[in-house]
Amino acid sequence: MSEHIVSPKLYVVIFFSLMVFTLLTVFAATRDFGRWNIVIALVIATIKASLVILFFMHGKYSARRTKLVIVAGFFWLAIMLGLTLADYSTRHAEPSRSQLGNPPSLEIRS
Amino acid sequence: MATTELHVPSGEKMPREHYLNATYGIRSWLLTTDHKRIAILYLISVTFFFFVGGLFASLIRIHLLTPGGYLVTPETYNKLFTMHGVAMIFFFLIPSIPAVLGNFVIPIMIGAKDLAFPKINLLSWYIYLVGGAFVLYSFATGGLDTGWTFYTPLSSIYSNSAVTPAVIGIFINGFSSILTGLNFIVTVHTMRAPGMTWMRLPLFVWAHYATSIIFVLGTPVIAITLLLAGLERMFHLGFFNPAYGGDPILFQHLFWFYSHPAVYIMILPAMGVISEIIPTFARKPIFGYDFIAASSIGIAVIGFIVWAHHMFLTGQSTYSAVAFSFLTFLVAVPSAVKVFNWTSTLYKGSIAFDTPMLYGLGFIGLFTIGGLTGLFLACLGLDIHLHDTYFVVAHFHYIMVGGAIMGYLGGIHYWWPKITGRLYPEFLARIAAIVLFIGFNLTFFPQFILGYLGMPRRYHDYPPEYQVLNVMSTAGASILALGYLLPMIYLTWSMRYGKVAGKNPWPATGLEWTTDSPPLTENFAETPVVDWEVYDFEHRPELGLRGAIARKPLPTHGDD
Amino acid sequence: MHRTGELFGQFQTLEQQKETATLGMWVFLVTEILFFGGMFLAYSINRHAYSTAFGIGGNMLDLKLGAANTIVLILSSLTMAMAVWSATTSRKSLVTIFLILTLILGCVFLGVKVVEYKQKYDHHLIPGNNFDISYCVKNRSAICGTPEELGKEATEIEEGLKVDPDLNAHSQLYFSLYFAMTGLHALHMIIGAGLLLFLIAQASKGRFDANYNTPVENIGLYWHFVDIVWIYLFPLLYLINRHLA
Amino acid sequence: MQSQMPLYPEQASNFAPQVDNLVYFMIAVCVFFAVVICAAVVYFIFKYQRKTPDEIGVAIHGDLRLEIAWIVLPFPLLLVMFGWGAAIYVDYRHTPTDTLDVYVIGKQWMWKLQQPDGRKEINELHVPVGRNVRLIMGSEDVIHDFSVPSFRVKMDVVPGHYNTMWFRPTKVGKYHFFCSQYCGTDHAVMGGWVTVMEPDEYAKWLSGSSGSGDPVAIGQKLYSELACNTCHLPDGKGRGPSYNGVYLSQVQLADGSTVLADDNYIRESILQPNAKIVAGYVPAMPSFQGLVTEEQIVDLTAYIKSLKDQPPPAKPGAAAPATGNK
Repeated sequence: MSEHIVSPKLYVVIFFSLMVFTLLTVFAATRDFGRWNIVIALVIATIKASLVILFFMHGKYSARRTKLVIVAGFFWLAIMLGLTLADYSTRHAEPSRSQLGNPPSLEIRS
Repeated sequence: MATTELHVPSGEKMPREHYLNATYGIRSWLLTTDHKRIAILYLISVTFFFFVGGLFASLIRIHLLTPGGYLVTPETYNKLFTMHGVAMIFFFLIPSIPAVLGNFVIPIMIGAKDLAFPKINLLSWYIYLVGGAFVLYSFATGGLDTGWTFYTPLSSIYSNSAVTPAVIGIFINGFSSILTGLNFIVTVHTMRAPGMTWMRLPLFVWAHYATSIIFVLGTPVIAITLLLAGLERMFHLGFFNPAYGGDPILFQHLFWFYSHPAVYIMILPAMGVISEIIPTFARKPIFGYDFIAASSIGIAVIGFIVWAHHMFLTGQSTYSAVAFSFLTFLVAVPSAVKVFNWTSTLYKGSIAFDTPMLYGLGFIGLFTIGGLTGLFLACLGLDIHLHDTYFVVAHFHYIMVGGAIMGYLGGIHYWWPKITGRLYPEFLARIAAIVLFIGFNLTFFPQFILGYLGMPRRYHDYPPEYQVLNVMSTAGASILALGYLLPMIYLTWSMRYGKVAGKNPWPATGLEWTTDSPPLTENFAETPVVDWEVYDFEHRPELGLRGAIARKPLPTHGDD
Repeated sequence: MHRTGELFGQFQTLEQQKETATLGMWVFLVTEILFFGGMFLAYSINRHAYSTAFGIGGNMLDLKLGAANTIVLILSSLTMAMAVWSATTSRKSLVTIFLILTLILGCVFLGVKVVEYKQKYDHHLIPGNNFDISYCVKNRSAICGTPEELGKEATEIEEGLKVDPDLNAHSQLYFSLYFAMTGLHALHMIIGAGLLLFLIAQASKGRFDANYNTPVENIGLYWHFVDIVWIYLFPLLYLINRHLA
Repeated sequence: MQSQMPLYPEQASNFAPQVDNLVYFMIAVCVFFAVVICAAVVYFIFKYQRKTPDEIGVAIHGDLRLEIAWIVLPFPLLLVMFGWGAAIYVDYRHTPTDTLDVYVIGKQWMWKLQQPDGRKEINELHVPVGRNVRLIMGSEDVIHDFSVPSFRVKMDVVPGHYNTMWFRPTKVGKYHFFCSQYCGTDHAVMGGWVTVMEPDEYAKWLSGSSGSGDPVAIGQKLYSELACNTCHLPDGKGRGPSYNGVYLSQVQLADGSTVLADDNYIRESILQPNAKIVAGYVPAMPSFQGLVTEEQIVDLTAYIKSLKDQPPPAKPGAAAPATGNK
């Protein structure tokens, strides 16, 4: 396995871009984009994380096998988040407590 | 039954030096980094937990003889089934085949001197012990009555039993699984001998590779889930607590994200064992090698996207339930592929009925029943009726006991000559295998009917109309218990008095059978080179079988 | 197993050994992704359900400290990357210096975290019997912030209660997640600091060079991973819906 | 119940025949596959038994056509199973609009139910035959599950939100219902009976007089029907004190005072259980105000009176477990 040596200059460039994205996300937080707030914050975080993985962690230069391992990790995370959120976001068919109201006097004292 | 005596030459002698006599003393065992010795340490510890869990199981079955349930109080009964589940699942079934048999044979099978990280392997065992100690502490100080599923808020708020140490114990034990899985994955990738290409890997190794994927990707989730439930209990934080607006169903999502794949952690290695046993005792290459290997990976991957089928009646969304039911039916496909291929392997074989083969054939039957009844539970309309009844209990015991434990015992018998260098008494061993098969079916088949009749699980007391079936089940359990004691006795006996086995008593084709029994600490005197295809008897004249022809030299470079 | 120089007995070559260690580390980091993933899931579901309470909870965190910590941690990632670079280019003394810098930055991060936790304790934001989301609004002491800030907080809570009468309960959910997530992250930092101490001791003996640097590289991977977790925690806990005030 | 061993429970709701038909289909398919596999295994192992110790089998490495066949061919069967099951489930999860709504509250370890007109029941459910019934279910503490095997229905009862289920009883009779989700100590006795009645009987029951009979016997029946027996164990080791020998005795209270256990005290203890707490116990009992009629209080009192001469337990309340009661 041939080792790839990244130059310190690139590291510094990456560091400063991370700083820029940090400021950007803090700035974005002071504005209201409605439902896009979460999306913007997460997209910026994902860009930052990708920079760290690709350059600081040498993901860009590592073997195909290592890349597969990294992708698998995030893929499985996506399975867990995605399928669970799919359940929660399609539950509207069930009546909620507010729709039904409390049963008149079934409260059990204790 | 045909007498096809093993053709072990009677003059076999134990090798002069092997891993068991390389060093002596308690330190040489407790500080060993030899995967074979660590496997023995695991063997002893999982056997201990098996008997702890088995003791609880016997008490449960005796208690259920009569509807009133007079043997123990409800609290005690609840503790018994919880502790039975925790001991058996987390401390026996999950580590059994991977940590004992996998640890012992995988490095030898791929021609390595050891696993990639021998010290981490030893560390896994110690982590397992520490986790086990916490759980035993919980059992001893008040027990545990939450069910092995630890559903919140019962476990996090309402239970009065020793939940905290149990949760800590299982959390710790999780890291043992993770490290074992990590070790296997890396070992299979980087430690294969020259010529041991991916397509020459024994199916046992493929099965463990798939299992390790689950170890690595699933176990951290159960760790964090139980940690959150523990924090909720210890520090009044709230994650699933309805009083704070939390959702107890979220716990179930997280729990089953691991615990459903965990079922495959138990069954995949057993399938791997069966895939070794059947070609050996049918003396022919396994039918559809690549399909069996791919189906292992397929089961591991699809197994991760079916978990919410445990939650069809919790108030899960209808859409989600339908999707998960469909995905669950998909898992049936790779499982069926395996069964069909094993069956086809028998066709035109040269079949012997040695003990491992009896377990192998028993496994096919029991796993078929277990797998097919899984379809009933995957089926949404039936699950409304069957969920949380004895049908479920019967189904998963067919998979975990009929499948995983049969596979484990089959594997123990199959590699016993390799592990100890000696043969066990064949006649007794066959009797034990048959007793187990009969006892098992008598114990668990009636439970399918009980479940369809509506008897809920985890009941210390039941309406009298269910008694007949419960009595049958208890009767079967007593036969089953006998079946488990027998191998304990004769295997222990054989370690000293058994006939010397020689390198390859069956004979079988794997790399592990080319080295001494028991092997050297380094496994091989010199690094082996693999120049034959997997499960190939035809081109292995060195096995001494009739009609074998010399093989053409094959390219030995790996394909990785 | 016998060990020949840096080569452990189970391996044939140093290259195989290094490849193995790196793969092992990455596989371990994947388990860590799933480990934190469980908490991220719990967070997502509950934020989805109680966005008002979570927004108000987020506003009670100190944005300045959070942002400062983000910068500190990213800087420590840079120094860690530089330590790895120094090792692979055999600049032995630089390795030690960069490792020490990384350790110092890590400790700064943890120190700031302690300050933040203390603040939460003073503001009665630790889940449990004493938890009261409007404690600071009710007791306007200097410890809680300027009157102006508290005024904003008061209107925010008032507005929040209109949408979500169970605000106090639901914000406990938020702070439970806050403490669990940042707490486990901090635990990883502490473990990382311990590993750094070990590396520094080795590096000061000049053990790491272009031939042998696997420990630096792997612990570096771990450190960067912990940084990535924070890169997600920061916006999720501190930033989202901050502007609602 | 039936004297011989039944193989399936009674079919007493609209879902029962649907579920049973599906199960017959599944059993047929599964038995077919199990028999084919087992027959093949048995045939092969006898046909191809090893003849000589050094014999080897015929090397057959596989057959792509076979593999594809057994992957593809069972697939339509799986789809039928899936679709059929999903159809029943979707029907079950979509409640019709014309239902009779019954509220169900699960509490460790009893069920409280309330008819649409406000009539309350404990561990009993009366429903008219032929009407669609919807159960709206919540939990006071942990997760429970309301399960009626003869109706082939069940649903978890989860704290924090309501789950609903529905069914249409089709046969008059009395059927078991169970708690099917493990919920702690007395999970197994947290059940009762669903009584399916002719509509006019149901109407009569709603306007209801409970018949006449021996008050002690009726009281004893109420003692178990209202689940008093889950806490007030005769040996005093439950969550509530024993009834044995309590009538007209001096009872030691938690605040140090004593009280004469007369009829009024018993009535008060049923309706306002937390007014006077017996020493050694925690206030855990729910009020039965509105759940029992005056007549039933009289019957219960008669039963407690009948236990006057039973020996009281030696150390009352020695082991009152402090359940995490909110």
